[in-house]
Amino acid sequence: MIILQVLLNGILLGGFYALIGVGFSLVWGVTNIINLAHGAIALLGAYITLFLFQYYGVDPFLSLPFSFIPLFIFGYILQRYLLNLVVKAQIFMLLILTFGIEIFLVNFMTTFFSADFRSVTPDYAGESLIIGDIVIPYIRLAVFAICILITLLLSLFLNKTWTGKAIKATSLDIDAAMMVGINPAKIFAITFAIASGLAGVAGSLFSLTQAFSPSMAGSLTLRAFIVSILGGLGRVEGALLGGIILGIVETLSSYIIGESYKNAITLAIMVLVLVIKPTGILGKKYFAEVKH
Amino acid sequence: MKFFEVRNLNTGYGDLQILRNVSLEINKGEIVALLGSNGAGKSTLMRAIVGRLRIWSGEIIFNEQNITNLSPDKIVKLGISLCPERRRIFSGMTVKENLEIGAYQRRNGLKERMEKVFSILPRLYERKNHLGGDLSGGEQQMLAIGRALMNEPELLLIDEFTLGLAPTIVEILVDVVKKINESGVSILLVEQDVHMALEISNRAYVMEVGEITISGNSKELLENPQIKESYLGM
Amino acid sequence: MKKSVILFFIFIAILVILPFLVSGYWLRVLTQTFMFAAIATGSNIIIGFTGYPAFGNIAFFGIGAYVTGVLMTKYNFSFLLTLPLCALSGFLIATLLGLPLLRLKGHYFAIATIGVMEAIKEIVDNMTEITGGGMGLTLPIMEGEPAYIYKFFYYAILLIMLLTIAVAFLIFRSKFGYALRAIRIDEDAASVMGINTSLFKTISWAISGALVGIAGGAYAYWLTYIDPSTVFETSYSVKMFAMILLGGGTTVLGPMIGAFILELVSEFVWSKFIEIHGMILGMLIILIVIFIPKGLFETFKGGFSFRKIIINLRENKL
Amino acid sequence: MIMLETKNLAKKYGGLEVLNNVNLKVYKGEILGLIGPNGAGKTTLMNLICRLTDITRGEIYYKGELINNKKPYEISKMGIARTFQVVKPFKGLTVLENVMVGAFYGRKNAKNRAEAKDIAMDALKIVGLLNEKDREPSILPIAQRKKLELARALAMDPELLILDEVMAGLNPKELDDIMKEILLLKERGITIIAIEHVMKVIMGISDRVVVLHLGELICEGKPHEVCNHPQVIEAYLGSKFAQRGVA
Amino acid sequence: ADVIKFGAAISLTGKLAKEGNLVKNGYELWKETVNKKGGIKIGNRYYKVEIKYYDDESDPNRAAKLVEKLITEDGIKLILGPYGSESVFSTSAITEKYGALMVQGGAGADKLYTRGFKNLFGIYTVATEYMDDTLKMLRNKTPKPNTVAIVYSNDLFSTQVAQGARASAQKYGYKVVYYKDYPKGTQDLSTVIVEIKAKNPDILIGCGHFQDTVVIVKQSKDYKLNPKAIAFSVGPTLPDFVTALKGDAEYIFGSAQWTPTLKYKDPVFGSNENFVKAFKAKFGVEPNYHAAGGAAAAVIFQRAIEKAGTFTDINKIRQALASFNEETLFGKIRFDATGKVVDKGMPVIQIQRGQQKTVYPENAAEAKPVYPKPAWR
Ligand SMILES: Nc1ncnc2c1ncn2[C@@H]1O[C@H](COP(=O)(O)OP(=O)(O)OP(=O)(O)O)[C@@H](O)[C@H]1O
Ligand SMILES: Nc1ncnc2c1ncn2[C@@H]1O[C@H](COP(=O)(O)OP(=O)(O)OP(=O)(O)O)[C@@H](O)[C@H]1O
Ligand SMILES: CC(C)C[C@H](N)C(=O)O
Ligand SMILES: [Mg+2]
Ligand SMILES: [Mg+2]
Repeated sequence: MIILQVLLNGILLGGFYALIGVGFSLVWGVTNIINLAHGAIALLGAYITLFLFQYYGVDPFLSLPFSFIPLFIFGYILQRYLLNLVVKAQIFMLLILTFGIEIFLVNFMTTFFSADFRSVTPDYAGESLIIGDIVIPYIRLAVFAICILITLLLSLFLNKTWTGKAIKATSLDIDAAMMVGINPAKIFAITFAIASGLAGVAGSLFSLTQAFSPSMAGSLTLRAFIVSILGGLGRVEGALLGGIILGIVETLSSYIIGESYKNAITLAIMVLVLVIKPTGILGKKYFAEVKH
Repeated sequence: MKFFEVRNLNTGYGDLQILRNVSLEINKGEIVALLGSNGAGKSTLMRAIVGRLRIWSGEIIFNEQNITNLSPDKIVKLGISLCPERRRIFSGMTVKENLEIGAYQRRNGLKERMEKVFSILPRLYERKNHLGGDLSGGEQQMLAIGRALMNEPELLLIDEFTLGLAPTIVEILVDVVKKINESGVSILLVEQDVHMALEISNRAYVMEVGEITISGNSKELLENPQIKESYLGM
Repeated sequence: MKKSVILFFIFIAILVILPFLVSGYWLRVLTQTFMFAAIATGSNIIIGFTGYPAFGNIAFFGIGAYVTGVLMTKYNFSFLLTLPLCALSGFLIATLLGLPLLRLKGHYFAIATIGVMEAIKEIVDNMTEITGGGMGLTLPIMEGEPAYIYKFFYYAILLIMLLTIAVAFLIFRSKFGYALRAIRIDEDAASVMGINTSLFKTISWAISGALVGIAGGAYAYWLTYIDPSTVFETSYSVKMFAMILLGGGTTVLGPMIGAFILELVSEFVWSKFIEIHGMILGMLIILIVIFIPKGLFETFKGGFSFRKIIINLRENKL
Repeated sequence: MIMLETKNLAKKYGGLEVLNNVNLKVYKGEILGLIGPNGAGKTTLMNLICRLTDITRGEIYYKGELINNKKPYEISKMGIARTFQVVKPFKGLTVLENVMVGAFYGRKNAKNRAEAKDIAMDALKIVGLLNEKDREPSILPIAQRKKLELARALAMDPELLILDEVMAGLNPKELDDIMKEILLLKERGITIIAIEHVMKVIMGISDRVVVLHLGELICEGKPHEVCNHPQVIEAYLGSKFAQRGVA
Repeated sequence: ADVIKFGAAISLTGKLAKEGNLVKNGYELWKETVNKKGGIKIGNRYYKVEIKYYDDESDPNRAAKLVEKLITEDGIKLILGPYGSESVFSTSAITEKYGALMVQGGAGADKLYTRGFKNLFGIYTVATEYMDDTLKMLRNKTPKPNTVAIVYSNDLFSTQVAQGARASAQKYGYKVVYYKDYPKGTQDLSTVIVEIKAKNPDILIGCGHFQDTVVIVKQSKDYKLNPKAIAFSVGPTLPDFVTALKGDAEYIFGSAQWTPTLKYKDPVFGSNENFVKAFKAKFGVEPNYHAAGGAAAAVIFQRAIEKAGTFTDINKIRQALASFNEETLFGKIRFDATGKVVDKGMPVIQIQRGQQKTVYPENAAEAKPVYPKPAWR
């Protein structure tokens, strides 16, 4: 019975991981930027939710648009006017650059929101659906549902809209994209904006289930990282799968081998997937092949 | 009034100047060939025309509009398309998706245009659900041309479209280019097969180390002794 | 080349006499700088020369630290005796890891090394019996006057840095170095030219691991207290990478120069702006990447000029 | 004497059969022209010989020795050198240094920089790139980059040289020059496999031509025999070409 | 002017910034109070206090470097401790080597005092004694608790707290049914909670850091883990605990080095009560034990200097500290030969109606402990 509960926990957790990972993966696949500031951006979303909840009593779920929109704009500006200036430099320069942004954002948050751990606890927190011995907290269920929904919407957006197709084309070949009249600078910015907006939403949801502080940015980024690798870069469905796998691996390894080996096992599995199938489980031919 | 004109163009990469005072014009409905040995700067000129390279000085006029240093997407929108060297198709997208995205700046009438492209290039229709990257070299070149046509360009720039292709395929592609031209599209053609280029074009320019040195009627150039010696190897 | 070699030796000469002129604190700052220079230069053999971005190379630093720590506390080894063993364990572990991991490229390799680093950290964390786990390990404190101890570590770590640079230099100039650079640029082409790519990659990582391991060993004895989260520190990885990029990874001295600039600048920044130094450091990194993305060495090898900055800026823009 | 021989060689990518029972013979001292439509498997065949890709089935012998299980670097030490259809210069190294890598690690196995440099200079002289020796290869135009590929291969002191479309993109005049150089190499005793779509070149230099179509050898013989072979005209040359005659 | 300079390398940013800043506030309030009174009195002269701070970024290595800077560059030999056992560990090695002196109110690991150092004095009750009073208090309650689950973060301090808790539990006759660690900084503990739930313990003890405690409480509620008492080593004593958890924080026990309600006299502030008032006036919030620890460490340092009659002769000050025996806001402070405080005890607090109430020891208690804890709604 415990094992069932543990598996379920893993899947629910996985929904959140998928949401934090999907934007990261998208940015990586399309712009070839590993955005180390992703976690920090997610935390900005968490602070927005906290702020609205504390001062205006806005329900955390209702605050999602309020964290999406400003961070979407923030992401757009960041890519358009900063990252685009250097996208053609060596890939690792970009890595360092996003790390610089992370340091900046984390310290910014520490200065303005303090290093305190915060958490958003609405009245209905802690209510659970109980089926026999199995407990399903409503909040986690809702978070999971929202994560799945958003991921699916994103998938639709990428496959059905002109902008979505342009994003796909740009991720395959920037030069060729320019030849057909796509402005990659704009596409990059939109991609980054979407990713940031979704990170913000993920952060908002995060604030409901966990305590957060600026210092947690790194570990969120690491999760996003693993999700992208597992699922395959730039692949929305991949992120969903990767997230759920990560969730299950974490809870299951914690149960079977012990909490203290959880990270080691998760990372070992990530390395294994890398070695066996570097494009990730759902990686598609020609996408996100190592670009230099 | 000129359909397309390049005036005293200077440009290059970083500090390095490649093109010097290049001037050239294309009239509506013409095929113009651009010849020159390797590294003369032909591809560079094409890149400059479509806005991929900053122009240092000089200007480019298209349909009475100054398009100097416009961004590539605006130039594509105005109706200039480029089939770049080495094809550059989207390997991870199907043939159909490749064509669709070719219409990014001309979304109306996409269906009809795709029909038209398929009728010019029937081979693409047969492979419409295959990934671009899985096509053979010749098919990829057809796809590159087809994709450019989806933008309904008035001026089509084609860079070395026969490179590394089997003679049968070259033959087919030459016919395709002629057909496209007959449908009203003006073409600027860069080609190493000087014979073929001069045969299908109306006029031609010869570029040497970044400068235009010879220009004139293609048929006449075929007989030009200088051309014969240095480009036709006779 | 000639000129930079002469400059380098003058620079080293200054470093050698410095301990007689400056205080303990600056000695410590410099010692730490040497340590980073050694890590960056050693890591650069795999990262810059061979083109395999071993982001998690700090793993070998941690391994070295724990080798020294465990041997000194549990087996009463003398410090100097542990250093060759640090090198050896770095070398062996890199060799073992190299077989599966060096098949990956680019980002993927970088991530795999991060994964490996975290996993090793966790293992050390859980081997409480031997390593003290999360409670860390306290090494014996060196006998003697503080002044003596600090000079000892200053010179010891300076020597380690010089050793690392010497090894990097010899590799760079050798036939082997050409092979590594060929591998960096195109592995298929390298292999048909007769280069045994998998062997050479592995050797280069192993050497890199050995050198970084020595630095780790010295660090452990120097700080006397190590625990998994301080020696397997991701931010050290990032710092190391920033140093390599700042100075230029395709050169021998670039990483060292990067280390000196970054450490000394952040020292300045830290002491001047206590509250907001983090934000300033972030800004600084951003500015470096925007304006000198190719690294100082590469960008300004013909002398400083604004034109080059502007050209770079144009080139890297989308 | 047979230099290289493949027996029933086959290659599959996933489900796609790219090469099927290829039995190729290369004789010492000859120039063998290899032609065939795009995607016929020419480059793949060369990749197999250099052992860059796995063999699905069949054997490859070099000078009588089975080389199926050799690594690319071992192959090159045995005296096989090649150029790449998509050029692969070592960016960041100068032209000279590029060629030195070949001298260091090919069959020549130069022991030190001085020796490697001498070998490299010779190779550069042969292909006519001496003037560019200190330039960075990525700013060279394609033709010169192809020459660089050639120089690098030569510096390895090959017995068998594989040229994968080194002449694509050259104009007729340039073609004449490089053809002469290749004939000179043959005189030095190097066996050559040349892949080319420019028929003028194939006709001009080959002692023998083989035609690969859909992964199978469909024809082999003297250049003019091959050119008039109906299957080759049908699959590769096209009717117009046949009418126009061999240039 | 006549001044005595103290130095402190403390976490103003990074993962320990929160606690670091609280300790710094304690130092600041002490400095202000002393200076208002004229300063530290040596002989007949008054010396103003100055404190030089550096930010160690929560990195023990940086902290060591900065303490070295304080000693060699700034010429300061009176070092106020940093926050956190790791940093105290690394910095005290430096002070020891240079013969400088450190009094610290920010670290509780036992291991600090096993190195034979002469120049380190710590006022925190050590980790292994952390949960002792809590378990002692609970042992006679009805319904009698029999089983204990202990879960701890894998770091120096928390591991030692857990070890101590296990020993205390055995000492008081409980059965330890669960004893496991988790990696520092874990964000999801659902599996751990589910496992503990299967053991159905009477008491749940969590030894970790603030964010872990929040996660444990939230997930206990999510998964309906209902022990009769929940106690944490660190967490409930921070004001944020209630802000973050709201109603869910109710009835959770915490161990405190100090609480605002303790009734001690103090040589600088007059009394504990006055300290609390002054702190509120200056910083607008109620002080917790981190801040009090900072202030108390400084007070003790000051008293030792005054008793030694010198601020330059480190030896004399050390002797004054070794024989220290005085009541301060932190309690009656005496050090043993290793420099750690002895017999200080560990007040227990419980969250009641959103307030931290001291419930143990009885003489300082403001309220009775609520036991058993009502089940989650
Ligand atoms: N990105 C670049 N940076 C610097 N120089 C370049 C770059 N691209 C091309 N060049 C140089 O510009 C010159 C002209 O190149 P271009 O590609 O325009 O020649 P081309 O006439 O198209 O030749 P080909 O027939 O080989 O395609 C060459 O000398 C080349 O080395
Ligand atoms: N790595 C690969 N994965 C899958 N298919 C491949 C791969 N490499 C080549 N192919 C396929 O194998 C076939 C043969 O390709 P190859 O490159 O050998 O042709 P080629 O004869 O050299 O053609 P060209 O004259 O255009 O160079 C093609 O259909 C190609 O798409
Ligand atoms: C909570 C504090 C009393 C203990 C501190 N975390 C330490 O490391 O010692
Ligand atoms: Mg060109
Ligand atoms: Mg080929």
